[in-house]
Amino acid sequence: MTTTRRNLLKFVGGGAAGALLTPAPWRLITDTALWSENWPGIPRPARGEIRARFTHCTLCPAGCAVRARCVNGQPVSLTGVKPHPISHGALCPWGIAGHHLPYHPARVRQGPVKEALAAVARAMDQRSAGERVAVLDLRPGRTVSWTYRRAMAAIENGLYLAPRQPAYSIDLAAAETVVSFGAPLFDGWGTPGNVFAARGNFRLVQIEPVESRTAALADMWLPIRPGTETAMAAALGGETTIAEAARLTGVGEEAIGAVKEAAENGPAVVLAADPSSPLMSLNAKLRALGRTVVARREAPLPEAWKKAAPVTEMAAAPDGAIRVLLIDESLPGGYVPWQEIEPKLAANAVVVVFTSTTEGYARHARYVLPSPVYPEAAEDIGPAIDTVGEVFRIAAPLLAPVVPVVNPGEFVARIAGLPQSDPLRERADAIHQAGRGALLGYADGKSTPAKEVTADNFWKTLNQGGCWMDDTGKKAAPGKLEFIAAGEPPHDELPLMVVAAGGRRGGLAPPLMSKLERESNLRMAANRVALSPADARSNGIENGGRCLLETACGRLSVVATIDAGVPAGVVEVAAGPRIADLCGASPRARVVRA
Amino acid sequence: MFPWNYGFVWNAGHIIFLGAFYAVLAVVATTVAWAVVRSERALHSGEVEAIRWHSDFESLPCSDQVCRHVLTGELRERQCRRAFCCGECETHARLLERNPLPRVEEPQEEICGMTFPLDRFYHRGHAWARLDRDGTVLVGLDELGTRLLGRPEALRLPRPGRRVHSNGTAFKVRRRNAKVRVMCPVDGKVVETGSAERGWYLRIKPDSKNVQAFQHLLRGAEIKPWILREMERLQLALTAEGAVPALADGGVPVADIAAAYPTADWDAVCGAMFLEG
Amino acid sequence: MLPGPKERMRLVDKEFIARGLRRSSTGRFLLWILPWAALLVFGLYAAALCLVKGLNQTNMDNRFAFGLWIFLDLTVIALGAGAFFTGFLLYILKIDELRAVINSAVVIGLVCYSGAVAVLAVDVGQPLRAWFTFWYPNVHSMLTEVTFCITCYLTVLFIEYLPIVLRNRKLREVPSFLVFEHELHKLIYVLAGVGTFLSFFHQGSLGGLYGVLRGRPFAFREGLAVWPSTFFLFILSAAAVGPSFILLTTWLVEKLARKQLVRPAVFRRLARISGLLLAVYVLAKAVDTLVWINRTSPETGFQAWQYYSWKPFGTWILFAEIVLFGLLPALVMLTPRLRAHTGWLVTAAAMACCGVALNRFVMTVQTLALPTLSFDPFLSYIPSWQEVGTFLAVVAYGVLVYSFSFRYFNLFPEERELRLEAAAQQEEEPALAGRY
Amino acid sequence: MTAQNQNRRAKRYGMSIDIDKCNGCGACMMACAVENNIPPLPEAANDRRGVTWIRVYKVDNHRPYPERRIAFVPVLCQQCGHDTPCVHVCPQQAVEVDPATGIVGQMPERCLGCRYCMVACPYHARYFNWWDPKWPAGMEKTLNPDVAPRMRGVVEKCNFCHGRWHAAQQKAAAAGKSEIDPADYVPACVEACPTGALRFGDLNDSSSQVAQDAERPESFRLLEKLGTEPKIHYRSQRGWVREIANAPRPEGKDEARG
Amino acid sequence: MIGGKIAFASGMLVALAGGWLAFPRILYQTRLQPVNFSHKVHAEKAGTKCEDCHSFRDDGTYAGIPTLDKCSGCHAAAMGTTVAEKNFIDQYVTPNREPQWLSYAQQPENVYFSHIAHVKLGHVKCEQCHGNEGGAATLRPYQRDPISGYSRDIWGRPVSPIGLRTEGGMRMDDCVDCHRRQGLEYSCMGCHK
Repeated sequence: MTTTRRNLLKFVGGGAAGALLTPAPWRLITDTALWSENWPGIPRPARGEIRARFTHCTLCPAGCAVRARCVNGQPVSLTGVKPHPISHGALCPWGIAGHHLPYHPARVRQGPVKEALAAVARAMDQRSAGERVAVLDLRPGRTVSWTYRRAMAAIENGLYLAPRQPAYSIDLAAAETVVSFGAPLFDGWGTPGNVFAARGNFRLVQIEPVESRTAALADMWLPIRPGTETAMAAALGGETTIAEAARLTGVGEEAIGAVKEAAENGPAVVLAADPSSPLMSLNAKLRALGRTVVARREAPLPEAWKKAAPVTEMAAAPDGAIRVLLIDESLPGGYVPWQEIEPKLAANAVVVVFTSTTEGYARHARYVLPSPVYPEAAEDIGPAIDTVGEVFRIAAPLLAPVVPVVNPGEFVARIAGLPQSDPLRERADAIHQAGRGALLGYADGKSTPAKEVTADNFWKTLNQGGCWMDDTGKKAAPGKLEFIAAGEPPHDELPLMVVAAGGRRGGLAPPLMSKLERESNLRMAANRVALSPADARSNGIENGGRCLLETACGRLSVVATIDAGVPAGVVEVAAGPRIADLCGASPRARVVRA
Repeated sequence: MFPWNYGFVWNAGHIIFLGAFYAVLAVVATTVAWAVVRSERALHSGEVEAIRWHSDFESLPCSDQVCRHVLTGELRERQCRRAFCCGECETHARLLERNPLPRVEEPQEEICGMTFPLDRFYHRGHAWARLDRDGTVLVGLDELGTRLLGRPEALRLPRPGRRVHSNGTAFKVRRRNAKVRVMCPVDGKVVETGSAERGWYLRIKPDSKNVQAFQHLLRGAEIKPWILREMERLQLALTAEGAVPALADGGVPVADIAAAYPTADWDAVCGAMFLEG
Repeated sequence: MLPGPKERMRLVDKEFIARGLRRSSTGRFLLWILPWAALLVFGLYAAALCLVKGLNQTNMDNRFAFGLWIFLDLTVIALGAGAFFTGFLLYILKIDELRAVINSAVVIGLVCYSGAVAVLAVDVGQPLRAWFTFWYPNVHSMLTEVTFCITCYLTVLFIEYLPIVLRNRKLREVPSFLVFEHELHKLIYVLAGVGTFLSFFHQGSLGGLYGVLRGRPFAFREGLAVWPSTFFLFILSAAAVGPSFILLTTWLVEKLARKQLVRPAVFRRLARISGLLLAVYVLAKAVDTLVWINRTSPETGFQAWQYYSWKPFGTWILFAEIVLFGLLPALVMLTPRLRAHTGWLVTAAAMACCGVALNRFVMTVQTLALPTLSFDPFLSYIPSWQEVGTFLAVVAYGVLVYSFSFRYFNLFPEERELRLEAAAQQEEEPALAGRY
Repeated sequence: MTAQNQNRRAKRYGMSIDIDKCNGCGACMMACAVENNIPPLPEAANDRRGVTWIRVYKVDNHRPYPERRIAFVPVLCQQCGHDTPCVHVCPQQAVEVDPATGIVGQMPERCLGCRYCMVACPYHARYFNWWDPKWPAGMEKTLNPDVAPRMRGVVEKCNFCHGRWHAAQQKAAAAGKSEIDPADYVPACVEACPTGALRFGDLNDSSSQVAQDAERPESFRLLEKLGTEPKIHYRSQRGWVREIANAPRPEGKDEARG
Repeated sequence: MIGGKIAFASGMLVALAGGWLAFPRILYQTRLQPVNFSHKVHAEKAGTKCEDCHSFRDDGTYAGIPTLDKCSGCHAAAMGTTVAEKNFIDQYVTPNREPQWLSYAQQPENVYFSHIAHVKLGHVKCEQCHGNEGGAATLRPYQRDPISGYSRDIWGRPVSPIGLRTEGGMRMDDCVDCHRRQGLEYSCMGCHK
């Protein structure tokens, strides 16, 4: 018994000793080590032919030209198009990771298309007289916007709603002094490349309470008392004395004096965070109209499109009249707070939203239909606020939609019974016929007069990366600038002034934004607010602590950040639909511990 | 680690570092290997018994390692360093010639009611050896030993023909929880086995009959002081092993001591008395 | 009649316990083992989590790249230094008294080192590649030195542990074991020598680990040749607390087992050695600190006082490390009158151990907590339960190994003799021998 | 240095960063993540567990509002040129300074994740993969084939977009040249910076823009006194910004963002 | 005693046999190529050179194994009479399905290997690394180490010489040997990505 057991042990021992003299154990050790190089969980990048393709970014009205590095046609990285006269090869963080958007885990992936169509049709013929069918276009000035307007014209009682679009554009290159009332000049205003290209020529005076990215790089930052911009403007416009302004705004007299002087002599421009703010009227006093503030020009249109519904602002729409509301949220744009929309809806209104995100109107609409996202959508981008000339550029799709999507334009055209057509192509042909301007191809970087290319090549180039531009026409002063007086009902019981941090857009943010928002705290995440140490202390809020942001319209659970750069009496929030819904109407709030 | 591995360069750093490393490995390996080789050799040259005795002896309390000449009072204090192999001990030889053992008239010693015949040699592990006329050696258990083990519950004797070694195991006895190896006084070959009844356990054909072979055993006048000391040790052991001391008056130990001390850890007691580690 | 399973277990258990050693009953022993076993299982689960799911289970991060584990590894290895140092004193310097604790010291060393290595295996992100360090060593890295020395020394410790195991009453009945043990024990001094050599180096390189960090001026030190001063300080401190820790553990075991295991003289001897070395260490450490404050640190553009202006790591930490847990115990252990009292000895030993632990804490944790860039924040770090659990596994493992060794192997050779002596005294005033 | 290496002049790639131009938009961080296949991290990640080879810090002059001024400082691996802290601590030669380019390279497949190099780095420019690299479903299609994704449990860091260096080498080879055209090798962050705050080039080539930037009086390097010879040269006209080059001043503790 | 020795020896013997003879065979899993393609035929009959099919793109990147359209250029209809060709046309050309070739030379993800640099700058012949693949009448089976996941051609010293060509080769060792011979030893990052 024991001998056999002992012998067994000896056998095993011998086996072990022998095994060590063979390659087996050593090979297995190295193999397992190598296995750790490609064990499950490490994706393999696809290999294949690498080619450059071109398109335009639709994530904001800037529409920067984009050069996409594609492997087997799949974009793997995006950069700007270096020698581009408008975007100058610059891209913003959102644009750089734009090609990730189609795969965003939070993307709207399917929707009740048939039901929506049926419901809309039903509502349309059931509606009583006076009830409206409306399209809300968050990004007016596109070709598809004209489709909407035509559709609304075709439908009786059709209504084309859009956030106000400035009738002017800003010629930064012509300005030597830029007086900005909190306009995020270096953080999402206009076309980044264009702004930085012009940066060398102008002096920037940034007037805003928080030291934003723009203020940090401004030649002069006037940390103004929140809510006293009008007083400052009055002083700069010579309506009140500088002393008065200094008293109200808390900015030193000599500073204001210096700004005033600079603004008066030398081509200057005044910018406001909200392009339709009355502050813009200061430009007239500074004789900027026609020099730095010029009439906005749109690319030519097909004659057939002239029969189009007028642009109505939400405020102007009749209350309780809208029976069918189709919202195009496919591209992030000027978000209209829901509490401005709600009163306009009829009792049993059908609200359909075309979107990719669940953050915006999807929270309110009855039908949420998935829309294509950049770079899936074939779109064109209207001129940005700092684009002086006429321009027409197409965001050619870089890949087929990865989820079944509904094209909002086609949907609207269909319910309006517009004839099947390709509006982009029609527009392109119209522009080509106009025979003005030049066509810039990105692949070769050559610019050729439009009239020298055939209509087909014109269209081809636009789709393969190119844009049509015409800045030959002389700069005209914009028509009468009309502004909405900032109706701010005083909520005195709410101590804090809400200031939106620049940069952040609506719509889906690329997953990689986590690098900037969570992994480095460089930018404010959507669920964060920034408070001054004083306010934080008085409300017993500690850094990174949960708290509630309360306004007249409701409350939202957020994470507090204590930032010595925020003045007392101000809460800095990351702009976004939720915040807009919360603070859109009344920019005063309170922050309390959760 | 090896010159053919990536990143290896013949520079001082590598040579010194890895040199030291391999040196250490070499030393450790050779040490172990050397130990293995030596133990193999020992195993085959049948030194196991000797080694066991030595390592047992080392682990004995110093009080049990005391020299035989301290027992007789010739020396005041001396600890044995030779594992009781007096044959090799020059001190022993010197002392013997200086004052040889006094003759004792009686044929036997009567100590604490135990008789120790003087016609024989006593191993300090309580085995005796008697040289017979036919040149064989009888090996038995002395009376103290007998009384310690009382009536053995098991007895394992080597088969005739087996070799036994002095200080090696002569035979094994189990009593209560005590497993005792009774040590053999002499080297030799077992020719016949006895039993408790016959008063002896082994008849051994010794390798040699000359004095050297019996040098390490106690005899004659040494017996009395030795046994007296053994009684003290016994007493100590009993106390230590948690028995109520009954021999404080130096009275006669009962025939079966084990039975007399049911509480005692008998294994430990016997271990002490039969010089096991 | 056949004994029941319980009874049989008791008998087997008894058979393995050395003759004449008093050990608690099988039941009591099991009772003692059980909680520790449970802790071990829990800890192993935590470690498994870290291995399978990755180190995201811990609370370490890019700024606190080393956490609880490295701190405790360094501490444990410093305390385990008793093994090599006692061996060195006994076999090389022939201080024979220490034979009474050498076995225990070896077991403690083995436990500490194997435990530390086990934790390190969990601590690396790619354990499967751990052997790269041997295959492609960067001989200039202190970590390479540590890895090589610790693995070698661990092997040595296993070999030194072997005789202790083979000396077990039951095992030595196998002739080959008996003989091998005997022969190996004859050569043990060679191993002791090698062990000493190795230990000197890895204790040192553990110090070097931080001393060489030019990028961390708080830890960076100048030194001799390739070795920063921390190299030598670590050796010294480890050698100093090693004996203290042996003293401490031995005392603890005596209390737990409620029996005397070594003579008081051994305690005092250990204390004297420990105190002496500790005194030297404190001196060296003080000098080193002064040089660092006045030269090394300023040369790298860092004013030393800055380090201590981040709460809670004020200058008190320096005081605690050098005076409270350094000088004080050293003095206690060097004063014969205090040394006479076991209470004082144990307290001093404990303080010395705390001192070395604090030193390792400062070296590892404070170094990482302090900012290096002017726009860095001062960081704190709380280990996750998985980290704590993993380390508790090592503690439990240590206790278990030691408990079994103590029960079945003769860790304190003098134990039996001491009992006999105690019995001898009872002869005078006969009383029932204390039974336990 | 081998024969081949001698006739191709050794480069010393470096970067110059104009802090006065940086508006902290984060385009460099995004471009870096896209280029180098760095995944977005799980919810559990915070600003101390993310992988951001180049990380833009928001620094300020520690003054109360409204005197407070901020600046944005992009910090990437400083590519130390003299006893590089991370190189000589790595136990198994997973970190090296490429003699041909001066770039400090990290070999993910050699790294065992001991993180000693991270402890050694004073710039916190090294990052550990605490999680398996995980992309939202489908997004792995957008990975860059020139860069191998790293596995969990290894350290990684900026290597000046080494994939692009390889590509440039290949392009040069296709043209039959062994020297790459400087225009072909520009790291993603530099290419992406919309303000032109980042410049990249060979510091050994005195005619290069970066070499000249490095010579400017307002130019400085982080923790220069450590003597590790970083190859990232910052510059700013603002005095308080240049202060960030020095060791931290405890009295300047403030509630930093996040 | 003796029994023990025998037991020990036999245990050792078993392990040795297993480790040296069985292990190298079971270590690799063998798969067959989808099509029994003959380089030889194409080289001789069609008189094609390697680079005719294994071509470079304009940007210098290496196209690797040609795609189906390259084949169907000639093989739209059967050119020969072989069964292999018929199968190929039926299974792939007609349904226009890309054959899933198994690439012997597929390097690990972390390797950046530039063919053109070796061919154009280094003047390395295809055979030098790929062996006489071009002259082979059939495609040898593709052997893969299931643990490491790498092709037998590109990783690991030969466990035993059986069935593995020793000259040239595409293992890292081969790369390094050649680079050392050329005095071209750069850093790790020179070849790894």
